[in-house]
Amino acid sequence: MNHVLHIGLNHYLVLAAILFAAGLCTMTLKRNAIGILIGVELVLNAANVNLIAFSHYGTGLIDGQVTAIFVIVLAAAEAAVALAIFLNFYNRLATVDVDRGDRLRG
Amino acid sequence: MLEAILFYGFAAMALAGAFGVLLSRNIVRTAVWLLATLGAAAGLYFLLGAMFVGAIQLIVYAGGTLVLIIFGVMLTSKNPHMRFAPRRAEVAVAAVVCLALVGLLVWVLLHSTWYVGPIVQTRAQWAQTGVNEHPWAHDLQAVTQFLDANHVAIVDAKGVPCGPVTLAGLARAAWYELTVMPQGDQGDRRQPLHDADGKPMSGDQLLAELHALPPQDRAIDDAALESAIAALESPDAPARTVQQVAYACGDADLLTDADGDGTRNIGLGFLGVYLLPFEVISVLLLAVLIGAAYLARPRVPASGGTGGGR
Amino acid sequence: MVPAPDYIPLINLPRPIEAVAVIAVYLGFVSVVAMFFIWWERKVSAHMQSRLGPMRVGGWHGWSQSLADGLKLLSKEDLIPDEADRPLFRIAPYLAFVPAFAAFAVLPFSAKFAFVDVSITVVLIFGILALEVLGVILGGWASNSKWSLYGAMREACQIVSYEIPLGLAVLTPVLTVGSLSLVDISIDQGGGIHRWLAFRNPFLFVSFGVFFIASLAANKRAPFDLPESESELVAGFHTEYSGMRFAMFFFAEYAAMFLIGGLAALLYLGGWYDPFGIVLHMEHTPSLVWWAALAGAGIFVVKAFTMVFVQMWLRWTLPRLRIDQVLYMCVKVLLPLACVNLLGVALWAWLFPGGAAQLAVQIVLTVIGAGGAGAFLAILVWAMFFRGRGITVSMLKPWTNLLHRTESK
Amino acid sequence: MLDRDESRTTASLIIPDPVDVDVTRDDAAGVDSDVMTEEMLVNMGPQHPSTHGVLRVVLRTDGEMVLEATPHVGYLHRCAEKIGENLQYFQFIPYTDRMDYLAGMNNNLAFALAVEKLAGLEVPERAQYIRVIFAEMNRIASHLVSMGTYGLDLGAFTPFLYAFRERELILDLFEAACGARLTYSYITVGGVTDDIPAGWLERCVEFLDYFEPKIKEYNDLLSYNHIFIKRTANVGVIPPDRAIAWGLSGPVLRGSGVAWDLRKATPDLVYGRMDFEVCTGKGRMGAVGDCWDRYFVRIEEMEQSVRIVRQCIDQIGGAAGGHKAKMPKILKPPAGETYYGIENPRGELGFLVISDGTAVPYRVKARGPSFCNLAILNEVATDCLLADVPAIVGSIDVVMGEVDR
Repeated sequence: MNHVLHIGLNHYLVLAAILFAAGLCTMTLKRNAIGILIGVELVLNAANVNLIAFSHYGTGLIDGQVTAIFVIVLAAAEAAVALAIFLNFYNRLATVDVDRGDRLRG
Repeated sequence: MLEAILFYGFAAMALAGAFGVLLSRNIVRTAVWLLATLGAAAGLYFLLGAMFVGAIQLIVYAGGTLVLIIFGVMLTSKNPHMRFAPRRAEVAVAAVVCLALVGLLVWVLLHSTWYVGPIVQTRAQWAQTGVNEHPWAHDLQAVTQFLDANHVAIVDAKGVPCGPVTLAGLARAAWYELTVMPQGDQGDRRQPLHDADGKPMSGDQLLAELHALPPQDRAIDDAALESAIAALESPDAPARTVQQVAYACGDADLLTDADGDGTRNIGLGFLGVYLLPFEVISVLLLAVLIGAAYLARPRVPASGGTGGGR
Repeated sequence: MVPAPDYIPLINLPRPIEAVAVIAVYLGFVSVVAMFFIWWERKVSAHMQSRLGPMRVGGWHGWSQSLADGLKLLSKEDLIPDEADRPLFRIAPYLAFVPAFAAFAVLPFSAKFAFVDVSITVVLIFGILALEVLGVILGGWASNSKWSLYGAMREACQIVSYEIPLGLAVLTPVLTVGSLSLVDISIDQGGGIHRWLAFRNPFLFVSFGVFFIASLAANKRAPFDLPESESELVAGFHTEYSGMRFAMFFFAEYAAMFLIGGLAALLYLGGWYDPFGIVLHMEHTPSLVWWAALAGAGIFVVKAFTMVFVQMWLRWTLPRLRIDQVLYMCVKVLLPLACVNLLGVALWAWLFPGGAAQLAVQIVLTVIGAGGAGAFLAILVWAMFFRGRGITVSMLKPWTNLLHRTESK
Repeated sequence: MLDRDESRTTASLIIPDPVDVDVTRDDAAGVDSDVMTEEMLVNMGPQHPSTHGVLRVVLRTDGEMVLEATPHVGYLHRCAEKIGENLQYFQFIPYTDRMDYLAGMNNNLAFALAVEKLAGLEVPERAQYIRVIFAEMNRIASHLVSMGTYGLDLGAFTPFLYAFRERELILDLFEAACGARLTYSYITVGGVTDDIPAGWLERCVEFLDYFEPKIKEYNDLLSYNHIFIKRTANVGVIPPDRAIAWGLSGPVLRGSGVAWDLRKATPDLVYGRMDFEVCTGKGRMGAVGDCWDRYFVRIEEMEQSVRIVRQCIDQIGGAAGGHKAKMPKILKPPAGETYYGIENPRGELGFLVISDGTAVPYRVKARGPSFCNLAILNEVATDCLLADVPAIVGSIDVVMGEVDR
């Protein structure tokens, strides 16, 4: 019972593991390019939860928080680039179904 | 208790969002489910004391990235109800693999021993003495207030100030027998607080001194100080508090600031320890900016019309 | 820097009861403020347009018009378009409504009426407000109406762009004071009008303008009300909304108006301090601490209301911009200006850490600012007492005689 | 809505062959610009706040860009011309009110003049002065509405109320003269229905004294507003040759810099004795013939109308005759046909009236300015932004009652 009510590092790690798996599953199952992007965001969030949790329970230093901020910022950048690519993809193929994008020649 | 409630609440929200993302067929709804996960993650960050990261998560992730994603959805979905249903076999394989992954991860997690405590490389014996079990007080606030009111600062063995007096600083002072110094202007910080014998005073001594002071000279009353010290020395302080104090006692002097959530230190970290990664990421962001603009640029200049002088 | 007055808990009640009390007070205040603003905007616009506005409901100047409208909207049928994405359509108003109200929790009214005690209220308030945009976008998208979709796209476009200059503008007071806490920033401005951040140095002066314009755009207030521009998009993102869901979008906007006015007051216009340093003096006099808190809250509310009035004033004066002009304004005007301000404020702090030059600049800017405010008040009084009334009454009265046809000559 | 249904059922089933798709998209990308968003057909109207009635403009849009704007008319069709073939001449007067309901006096005047020309009636001088006064006052009222609603189209609410405040006073004057505030039927075949009441002219002067400074107020509030200029200058430019080619008239034509005004070109009534200027667009804020020019021509015309009315009031004292010509009980113009056009606030409003010698016209045909001006919409509102469409439609200033008749 104590393990349930007394929140520790493991709680966060398990949560992050499930989030990670859900994100990975999303990435594999969605054929919509933007769906895949959303899956990636889920995975990144799982990583961030881990980072903050370790920062809190582990070293007690700010490394985790700093890394999490880097991740958040890079996720935004990644989304911007990914969307630009998807728009091009869409312009060319008239769909966001990634299975149609197997021919990479212009 | 409250922590548990909040944690489970946020965790449930995050998981609901994650499974919503996974199972939803409609891409805009997928994005909304992602919003639930992002919000819950921000809540978890707040719960873990990372206020700044939580706020950044809300601004950049929920307010920026997600809007961008939804914007992309609107631009590219010929019809918003478009469905790309995966095949059953694919679903089965993905489910099996992911469930196995979750099982593996959880098993590994639960069978690992994580080092929970501060990094104290120079004082390895501290870890060996079992700091995790040490009954630190959970309420040193009163003492801290008192020290603040009396302009007392704490320096480490090298005489470097640890910043404003905090729970962490005091705990460190008491534990490490650091020297306590009066806090003044920048110049005279390194004057140790002396005891009657003329020797620099340790943290424990300080607490004793505080206790001995007549009540009218203190900002806090006897009872509060009493309870604080009692709590500090109580053998059955809850383990959670130990962890929190241990967290607060981390090696870096930068760890906590007066507000206790490390925002200031994140800033100092960006321009200190993490300057190089920070700059690298800045350059990367610039590259991303240019790249995204390049990718989304007009292929052919739009044909000029009679209307719209822009 | 002026030392901060000690923080004393508001009331000595058990924590949960205090929390409930505070929440009740806050929710009450926010709802009343939003409803008051709806009524007030109608009166303000009416008087600017030589009309009277609501006059009937509730007696004096139709004071309960908003209440009656709220009741009416509550009892209206909650229509959902046939092809709409029903769950999203239903949830969207709440997504817009809840953040606008939640952000109030971190808004300090005075040193003692600051209930959420975190050090990063500035970031937090923008974090919460950033969620509001999603409600609008989803509402517009889920309506399955082309006009709504246009509104949603414009909102997404506009908000994502304007958050950048807004954030950069907010950084200048943060940089000057050295804190992310609205309480700290405000406390730094106590002691007289020359301490107000807008008058500290030229960059902050300009930054105030950038902040105000960007915040107008972020709250989709005129002249940036493109997401709901009624002459182009019918009603934009809330075209298909009716009844209470529509009212929620409405409430969210008016609550956010107060938030923006309050932020402008806290960040640039001296927070809850009066221009003469009286409140600061009271705060440091132990017997008057509570009076200082009350007076400070009153002054803060007055300042916020003034800023809200300016928002209304602009709305009823200016035409609407076009989407390309809105983005031009953001990227090519406000963004460079905000960057220059940020750099300028940093340089200023480095070059003039204090002293005569700083004081001289403060005095000059204070004179300009106070002169502007004085002119504003003068115009207001003039318009209220000499202008609007004279036209309609004196011109119309003798005309009634003409209604009786007289013999032709 | 159709496209959505269609795609919902087909999207998951029919996936176009990549080869075909490649080709088509390449072609499309060659023609078009950056982000290939979906083209949408958007119905602006017939129930849209800024299409001034029941105009329906079908927009083909690509994002915010309007690729094509097709006006669809007919939602307010009331068979006015057909009705004209079944009524006696003066009985048709009230129907003209309801065409351009913002300029009822001018419509009455146009039909009355056409019938008078057909019947060879001579109108007394005093009646002619009264007609000019009322026509010009109605021009002011109409331009006020145009200006006010144009502000509304661009998101400025207050000028609208100011314009209506002043218009209200004009309507009071009209009401005092004829008892009606919108559909006057005041100017009729042979003159006006009744003489102006005593003291009316003084009231009119009082109004003009009050109104003239207000024009400056409108300019301060709206015309020279920076945002307003940004929204209207260089938008919806109609070059003079295109304006003439499309047969535009009125402020829309003059906004393009063509100094054509029927009051000057064919001075009927007492316009020949009046000293006034034909206002034209000069491209002060952008290209000649942009929305701002068209808008500002109306503002300037209000000033000129004030001048004309003042002159009329000065001269009316010396005018001979009563308010109406001697008329037969039943007017039976000789067989024949005539066309008479006057300068309506919106342009040339003409009536073609054919008589077969009976009391009822054989044919009544109206040439409405709004209808003709609206025709250029598609050409002007192409390749502009969505927000420019209300600006352009508003600057053309159509009244749907007259477009659809």
